[in-house]
Parts: sequence; C-alpha cells; structure tokens
Amino acid sequence: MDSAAARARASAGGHSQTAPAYTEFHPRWYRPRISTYWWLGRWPYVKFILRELSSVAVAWTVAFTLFQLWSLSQGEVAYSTFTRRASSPIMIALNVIAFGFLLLHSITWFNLAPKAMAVRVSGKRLPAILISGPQFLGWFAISAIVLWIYMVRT
Amino acid sequence: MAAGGTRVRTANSDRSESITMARNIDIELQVSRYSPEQDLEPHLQSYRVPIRDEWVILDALNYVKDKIDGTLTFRWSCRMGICGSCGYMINGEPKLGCATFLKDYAPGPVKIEPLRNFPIVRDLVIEISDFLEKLKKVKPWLIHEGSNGQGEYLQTPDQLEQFRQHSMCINCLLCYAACPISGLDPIFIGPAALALAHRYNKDSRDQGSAERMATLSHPDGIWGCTFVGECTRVCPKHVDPAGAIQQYKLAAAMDGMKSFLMPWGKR
Amino acid sequence: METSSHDVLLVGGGGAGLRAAIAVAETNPKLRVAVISKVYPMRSHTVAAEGGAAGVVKPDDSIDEHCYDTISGGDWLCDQDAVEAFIKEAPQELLRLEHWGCPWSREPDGHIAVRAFGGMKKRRTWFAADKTGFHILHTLFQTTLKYNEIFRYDEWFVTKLLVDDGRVCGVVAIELMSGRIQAITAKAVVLCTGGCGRVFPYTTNAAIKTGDGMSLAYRAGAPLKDMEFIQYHPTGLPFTGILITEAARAEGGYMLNKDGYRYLQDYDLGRPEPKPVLRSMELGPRDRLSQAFVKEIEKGRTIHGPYGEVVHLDLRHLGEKLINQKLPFVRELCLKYEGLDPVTQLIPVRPVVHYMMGGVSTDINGATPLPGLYAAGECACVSINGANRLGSNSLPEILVFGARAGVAAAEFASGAAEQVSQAVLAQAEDERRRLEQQFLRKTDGNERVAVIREAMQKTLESGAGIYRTQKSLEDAATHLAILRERAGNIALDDHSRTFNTELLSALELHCMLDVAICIVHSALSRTESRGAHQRTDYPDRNDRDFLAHTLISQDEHGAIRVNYKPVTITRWPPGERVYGQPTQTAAKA
Amino acid sequence: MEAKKSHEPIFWTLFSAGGVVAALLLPVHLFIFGMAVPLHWIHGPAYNLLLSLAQMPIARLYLFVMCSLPLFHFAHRFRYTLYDGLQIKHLNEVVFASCYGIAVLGTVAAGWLLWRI
Ligand SMILES: Cc1cc2nc3c(=O)[nH]c(=O)nc-3n(C[C@H](O)[C@H](O)[C@H](O)COP(=O)(O)OP(=O)(O)OC[C@H]3O[C@@H](n4cnc5c(N)ncnc54)[C@H](O)[C@@H]3O)c2cc1C
Ligand code: SF4
Ligand code: F3S
Ligand code: FES
Repeated sequence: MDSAAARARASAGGHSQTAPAYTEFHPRWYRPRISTYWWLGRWPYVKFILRELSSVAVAWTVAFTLFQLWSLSQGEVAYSTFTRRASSPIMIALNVIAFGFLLLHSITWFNLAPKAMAVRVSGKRLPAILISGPQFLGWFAISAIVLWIYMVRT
Repeated sequence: MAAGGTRVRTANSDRSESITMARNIDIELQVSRYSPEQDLEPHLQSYRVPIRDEWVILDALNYVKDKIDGTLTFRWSCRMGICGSCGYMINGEPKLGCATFLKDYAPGPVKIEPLRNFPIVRDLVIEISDFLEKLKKVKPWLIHEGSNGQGEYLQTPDQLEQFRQHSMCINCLLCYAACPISGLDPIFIGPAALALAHRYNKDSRDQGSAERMATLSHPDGIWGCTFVGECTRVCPKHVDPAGAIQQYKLAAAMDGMKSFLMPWGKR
Repeated sequence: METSSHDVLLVGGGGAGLRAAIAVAETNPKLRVAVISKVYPMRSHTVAAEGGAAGVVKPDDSIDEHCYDTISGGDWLCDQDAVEAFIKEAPQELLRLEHWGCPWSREPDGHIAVRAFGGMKKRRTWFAADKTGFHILHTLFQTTLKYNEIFRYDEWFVTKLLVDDGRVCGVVAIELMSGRIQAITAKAVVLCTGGCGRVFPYTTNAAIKTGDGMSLAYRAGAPLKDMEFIQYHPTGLPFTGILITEAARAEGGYMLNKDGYRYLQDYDLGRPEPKPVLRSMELGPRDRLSQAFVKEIEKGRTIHGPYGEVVHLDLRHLGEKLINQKLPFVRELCLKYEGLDPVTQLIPVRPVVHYMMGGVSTDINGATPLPGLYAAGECACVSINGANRLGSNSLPEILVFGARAGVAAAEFASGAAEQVSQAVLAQAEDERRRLEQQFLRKTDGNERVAVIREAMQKTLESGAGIYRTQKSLEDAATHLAILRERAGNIALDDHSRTFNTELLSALELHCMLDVAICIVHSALSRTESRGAHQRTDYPDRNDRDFLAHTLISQDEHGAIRVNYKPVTITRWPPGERVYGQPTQTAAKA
Repeated sequence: MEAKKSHEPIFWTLFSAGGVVAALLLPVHLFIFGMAVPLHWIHGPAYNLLLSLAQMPIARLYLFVMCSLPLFHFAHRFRYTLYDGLQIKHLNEVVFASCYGIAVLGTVAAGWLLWRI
C-alpha cells in the first residue's frame, strides 16, 4: 500500500537533496517531500479525494439546472433544444457520473454529520445512527415528494 | 487495510498450542535506516527475527537492538501503550510499536518506517519540537479567573463526560502522520493539539475558550482541517480529533455568525 | 566546552520534577529554572500509574487514620514527622491539581470520588478512572507550558553531578539529538529521576527507570537510604510485567490459585467475603500478597504458564458494566497484551517488581546531606514509605515532596551565589573525555550491554527477590562485582553522535549496577525481616537493632559503607501489622 | 490574513449549509432531468406545466436555494482540494477568487433567471 508513496518519496528525496554535509553536533534532519500524488497511495486518501471532488458534480448539477432554467425562460423552442441536448449520449454519460458523485456526497455528508454534532441527551452522547438516520429519512422523503410533484403536476 | 499486505491471524484461542506453532518461525523486518552522519536519505535494512506469540513490534526491534545490531535507533519506554513514544509506520500505517502484534504480520515482511510528516532525526526517530510549539500555542491548561484558592471546582460526571474522551491523548502523534494536511501544510496546528484545546474548552471548570479562539479560529487552526478523518481512525486512544475539530468548527461558526449578524451584540 | 547556567535545575520531568518546577516558578519568578529529562516530560513513567492518589477529603476520614495506615503499612520504618507532614499536604496538592484541570472522577453531586486501596482502612484514593498517573502527568506538563520561565532540556541525559568543595553546582549532560556533551551549572540541583525497577527482570517499570539519579547521587558521595526495600506488586502480567492495578482488587477482584481457591485466607489476611473488605484479603498490603504467592508456589498450588508460575485474578463476577466504567484500562491491557477478556476470562498474574521504597536520603524538605543537592519523588527517600509503600501513596508523594523540594531549592538558590569555578569546568571536561574514551571512541571491548543487563537482572531476582538469605545475597554480591568488571569492557556497535541510544543503555547499565550493588549490600546488612525485606534466615522483625534506616554510601576510594540512622517515632509506637480484621466494607457499588 | 480569519466562519457556514442542501435536493433533481427523462424512464414534461410550476413563488425560492448554496459548498471544497491535491497553496488568492467568483456569479444568475422566469 505504501510502496508507491515510499518510492515517490525516495525519488523525490533523491534529487531534492542539496543539504549540506553533516557537521559534528549539528543534527541533519531528513525531510521527506510529499509527492503530488500523495492521495493516490492509500485507499482512505483516495476516498477522501473522491469525496472532495464530489463538489465538482455539485457545481455541474447547478450549472445544468441554470441552463435548464434559462431555456425554460426563453420559451418552448429553447426548452426543447435543452431537452434534446440533455438526451445526447455524452450529456447522459456525464450526468450519470455526476449523479454517482452526488450520491457519494449525500451519503458521506450524512454519515459525517454525527461527528460534528455531539448531541447529548441526559449526559450520554447520542449514538451516530440517531443523528444520521433522520437525515437519510429526510433525504428519501424529500426525494419522494419532489418525484411525486413532478409526476403529478407535469 | 486495503493493501495492508497479507495478514494472517494466528489462532489465539489455544495459547500454548499457538506458541509452539509460532516458535522457530522467522519473519523479515524491513526497517528504515537513516544516519545523518553517513546517509543522504533513508534506506531499508532487513533483519530476521523469530516470531513469538506475545511479541509486539517493539519486542522485535529490541531483539534486533540487543542481539543483532546495536545501532538500530528508535524511541520507546513504557511498553504498555501509554507513554506515546513508540509510534512508527508499520506497513504504511501509523501504529504504536508496543500495541501491534508481530504475529499479525506473518509471514511478513513487515516494513517499519518513521512516522510520516515529520523530519527524520535518525532511523525511526522523528523530530517533534514543532508539535510542542503548536501545543503551547493552543493554551492547553485550565484558565479560570477569580477564586483560585480553596475548595474544589465541582464537576458532575456528566460534565466530565463532555471532554473526557478528548483528554485521553498520549501525544503519540500517529494522527499527525495520518493527516495529509499536517504533511502538506506544516503550519496547520494539527489534530492532537486542536483536540486538546477542545478538551479544555469543553471542561466546565475552564473559562478560556474566548482566549483560545484567536489561535483556533484561524486558517492554520480548525479551518485548515478538511475533515479527512484519518486522525480519528488511527488514534490508539479514541480521542477523535476529527470530531473535536468539527464540533469546534460548528461552535466557531455559530459564534462568527452571531457577531456577523449582530455586530452590535458584542458583549 | 559549552556551558549553560540556571538557578535551579530539575533533573527529571516526571510528576516530581514538573511539580517542583512549578513550585520554583511560583516561589520566585525571577529564578532561572530548567527541567532536564532524558525523555520528553510527558513520556515519563508517572504516566503509567493507574490506580490513584491517596488524600484525606471525606468527612468520615481523618489525617491520623491515614498516618496510621501508612506507618503500619510501612512496618514502622517510616519517619513519622515526615508522614504527618505528607498526609496533611496531600489533599491540598491533589486539590491544586484539580484546579489545574486534572479530570478526577466524580461523585454524582460533583465532588471528588474516592476508592478503596490496599492497606487503607478508609476509602481515600482519588482517581481519574484507571489512568490517574497519565492525567496527573499531562495536567502538570500542560500547566508548565503556561510558565514561560520554565526552560526545558528535552531528551538530554545527565551523566554526572558537578561537585565543588562539597557543594553540588550543576551537571554534565548529553544532548541526544546532537551528541553534544555539555556542562549545565546551577545553584541548586533537584534529582527527580524516578525509580529503578529495571534492575529486575520482571517489572512494571518502563525502560527509562534505571535508577540514574540514585547512582548520580551515590557517586557524588550522597548516601542512599533503605535500598533493600523493593516492592513487588502482586498482580503483573507474566512476560511483559504490565501492571494490573490494585484498583482491580479494590473493586472486588479475587485472587485464585489453581484450584480456584482464594488462597490469601491461608496467610493471616482475613476471611473471604464476597465484597471487598478494607485491609483484608485481596486488599492486604502488597508485600504480604507477593509473599503469599511464593508460598503458594512452594505448596504446588500455582498454575504453570509459558512464563513461569502464575495465579489468577478473577474479575468476572464484577460484570461488564462495572469493568468498563471503573477499570477500562485493565480491560484494554488484557485484550491488547494477553488476548483475553477479563469480563469472561481469568487473568494470569504474578508478582513483579514495582516500586523502590529506598532512594537518595533526604530530609523533610528534600534536601540531601550535600549542599545544593535535593531529591524528590521515587528516586528520593524521605521515609514516608518505610519498609513497604501503600498503593496510591506515591503519586501524592511526588506532588508533596516535589513541591517541597522545589520551594527549598528555590530558597537556597535565591540566597546562594553562583559557583562556577575553574575546577568545576575541569571536572566537566574530564567527564566528557571519559564518555568519549570509555564509550564512544572505545573499540577494543568485547561485552554487549544486553548480555550484562540480563545477567544482572537474573542475579537480582534470584539473590534479592521476594525472599532473601545470607547465601543468596552474598552470591549476588560476588556476581555483581564480576558484572561491574565486565561492564568496563563494553564495546558499542554505535559510534554515532546522533541519538545514540546504545550509548544511553550503556550509561544506564552502569547506573543500574550501582543501584543493584547498593540493594544487595543493604539487604545483607539488615539481618531481620520487615515489610518488603524478607530474610528466611532471619524471619522476625527486630526492633531492638533495626528500627533504623540503612544508609549506604561510598567513600573517596569507592569502598561501600553501611550505617544506620534511627527512625523518627512521634505518636505511633511500633506495633504488630494486623490485616484482615473486618472493619468496614469497601465497596458500596 | 486577519481579514480571512474573521471571514472563515462565514464561508464554512455557507459550505455547510450548501452541503446539506446539495445532499438533500440535488440528487433527485439530476435524477429526473439528467437521467430519467432523457432515458425515457418517465415522461418528459409538458413545457407549460413545467413553466407554471417553476413560476410558483415557493418553487422559485426552492430553486434559488438549490442553486445558490451548493455553489458555495463547491467553492469551499474545491478550493481546499486544489490546495491539498495539487499543493498550490501559494496560488491562494487566484484560487480563492475563481472559486468564489463562480459561486457569486452562479447565485446572481440564478436570482436573475428566477426573477424573470
Ligand atoms: C505501572 C505503575 C503503576 C503505578 N500506579 C501507582 C498508583 O496507582 N498510585 C501511586 O501512588 N503510585 C503508583 N505508581 C508509582 C508512581 O507512579 C511512581 O512512583 C511515580 O510516578 C514516580 O514519579 P517520579 O516523578 O519520581 O519519576 P518518573 O515519572 O519516573 O520520572 C523520572 C524522570 O526523570 C528523568 N530522568 C531519569 N534519569 C535521567 C537522566 N539520567 N538524565 C535526565 N533525565 C533523567 C526521566 O526522563 C523522567 O522524566 C505506579 C508505578 C508504576 C510503574
Ligand atoms: S490524538 Fe490520538 S493519535 Fe493523536 S497524538 Fe493523541 S493519542 Fe495519538
Ligand atoms: S486527518 Fe487531518 S484534515 Fe482534519 S479530520 Fe483529521 S485533522
Ligand atoms: S512504548 Fe510507551 S506507548 Fe509504546
């Protein structure tokens, strides 16, 4: 697991070494350099970076929605252009990927919330599930309501 | 865990049997060596040591030091997971050498390196004075104005419970080795020191949270943390620095919003 | 050679050293005070103390009762004036620590909670779960950060006391990081270097507890007191020596032999009751419990384990809830180091060396007979522990006498003139040369540190263990003399200047040999049995000849001298130690 | 430096609020319009109905919140990802300006669109 990081570090150290030679009584510390690809070496770091990159999907979804609203405001023709564009394979592929990241975001977000909130009831910290659980339920409820409104009203 | 090497757990149920099983079996240690007098950079050196059921990594290192190579250099003291001296990277994971069984890494090899994100002094010894500076910055002592004289400050078990977890830090610095931000951004105060600050803030006897706010609510303080969460995962004492930092962020944000929305409301 | 200079120098950054540092800073903020420690202060072994710290706070308790428990527990070898002062100040010190943030465990109403402890008639042991020492040390360390005037030498190793004209005026020390050897002068030096459990093979003590301070003082000509009194803790884990705190028994744990029988009832320690009874059975004093273990071996009633004989500590009947709440660290240690769960399994235990009652002889203010030299904590012997320390008395001891020694040293330094003569610097230069020649640059030796260390440890275990005889001690003395000879011939693998831990273990080995020799010779001279010193050839206590402290010292030629100094008796005439009378039930929950 | 210190809580609050909104509202929206409709899992919307739906005041507010806050969530996270992932903390100002620039522009655009729709 660490071999990539270690190799990267060793090679980075290799050419960045311009430290002066050892002089007596002056400790000479070795300072490993962090590779630019530090987040590739270990699974927890990869997960972290993916989680952080979900924010791009968030921005993308907002951009997509703004485009949709703009088309909507421009009249029926414009909106049908929008629907056509949205149905292109590239767009669908992008949206599927973005949707995956959005799910990742939602799940990690709800799971992390209990960490940030130390809710105490009569001295005992509330178990994590009692904080994240309702959020998941809320999420499902809102999604269901939105879907329902969409299906019924359009 | 993902690429943690092959991990074989020897049966633990029947002790006497597993001891005989394990005896005479060797394991290879690959220890990172760096001597500032000779080397420009660290390299790995291999040693073969026997596997004993009750041996921790530290016992294996001491075996090498006593029997094979007296120059191998590492810190340790209590051998019971409480002094915080013996943090090493073991197969890439920050761990306490005295609380990690050797047999869990059979058949080996086990790679032992100095904790990541610190300057290396020699072999497995890292330089930690930077941490002590940071610790001092967050004022990890009880600030209590007024009657400092007689009588105890009362504190109920519930109030104690509010900060107890965060007071368990042994300063082993595994969390610094695990936190990428600590490596990338050397001025980031880092998980353990922030958790300790939070510990005092949460102590019902303490009145210093306002004083600590300046250091903590700073880009180098809590805001530097992006909630990687690795600090909490590796902490051998369940201090949960990640949680402490997020809780503090929430508190600081509330505080910040209050003074933002009601600038006149400053007491 | 480089030198630096301070007014008061604390050697040791454990509980005693840090408490003393704060005391100096508070006594006279103008003094330049420094703490020098071979490990970062928060790594000191105070961190490992688990059970608690005794201090009279509850209304049903009294100073006199704590005094009596301590004095009788110490088999009347305690100086009673010191004990009284100690017990009066202990609660104040513990309270001060509370004000500094120590997370003491609490009663539901917010007051300090106390628990029962071995040899104590009342419940008076303050605790912070079962990590009391950890919390005390970190609280102290973090509090010292507040004082900018406290200078620290972290990871410096003191190798010698500088003595000029009979007065101690500094130390020579090695900075581990760079290998620099330097003189650090001071008007007053306080030794707070902790105990010496590592001279024995099985011990609860950390690697750093090598008796350095005792040896430094001894070499400088100061006498060591009562070195024959070594405490075995009855419940250590085999192999590692990791301690299972006495609190496990205070909460109601049973000691069982191989038949599942609570064998302590056979040794005048009371009748078995289901609930713990103070000063009875499992809550008897440590010396008696450890001695009972040896007797059980002789009767063939112990269990053979892979690391020798063991008995069992049984916590199963306490239930998971209580164990998690009161003894979480015990459970953690058992799971981590023995792979067993005390909730459902028996814990194998054996007596392991735990504490040194003796140490550098000091008066009630921590002053040694050498002007300018003070000592406090486990490395000192004020004489409050006598022939056997009571569990939970030594944490308050390091606080009370750390503070007292700090104040005394500060006052001494405030009045004294700086004394750095040419002769002192020459001494330091000699020491540097010795270290270079004897260790760093020596190439012709043929002995290994670890080999001699192991031999020494075995010698002490067999010669000066729980039971001793003239013969065993004489053999040990002969053997130690040979080992000392061989230690002069050590060759290091490591000649580096940077963080040379092998050099350190060699220096520590020399210290341990000094201490070991003092232990054996002190034990040889005391031809009686008292507390932790049990001579099978002299099984009785002999108050006529030995109601006195052993003082062992070295003259200029290195010859060993043993003297005796009478014990100070004030209000508690020597009596018999009686345990096992049902007085009061210990645990209510 | 000083200014940033006092503003960090605000950015973090926006980040958190945005995180919540994004987690709760965005997936279903993208699911409907980005996947389900284009892939004909559900029927495409009638333009008029959709428009009148979007014109309801409550829907405008909903859509505004759904667009604006998540952008601030994005700005904060992406900024740190760039710092840490690419180790470009020295480009602090540039990164900061572009990330929050996007968020502010997006918010203004959303407001304008929803006002005019
Ligand atoms: C496992 C365990 C559990 C215990 N539980 C209890 C308990 O429940 N209750 C109780 O009252 N007592 C208990 N004790 C005893 C008590 O913890 C110790 O006696 C006490 O902590 C000693 O403190 P100290 O400050 O004297 O020494 P230490 O804490 O050992 O500190 C010694 C210091 O000296 C420094 N030092 C040593 N040599 C040198 C040198 N040559 N140069 C520079 N620095 C040096 C070290 O670095 C260290 O900082 C326990 C002890 C052990 C081992
Ligand atoms: S928080 Fe945990 S990992 Fe970090 S230093 Fe403290 S004990 Fe070690
Ligand atoms: S790993 Fe680092 S980024 Fe924060 S949550 Fe822990 S400090
Ligand atoms: S040696 Fe003390 S924590 Fe490992």
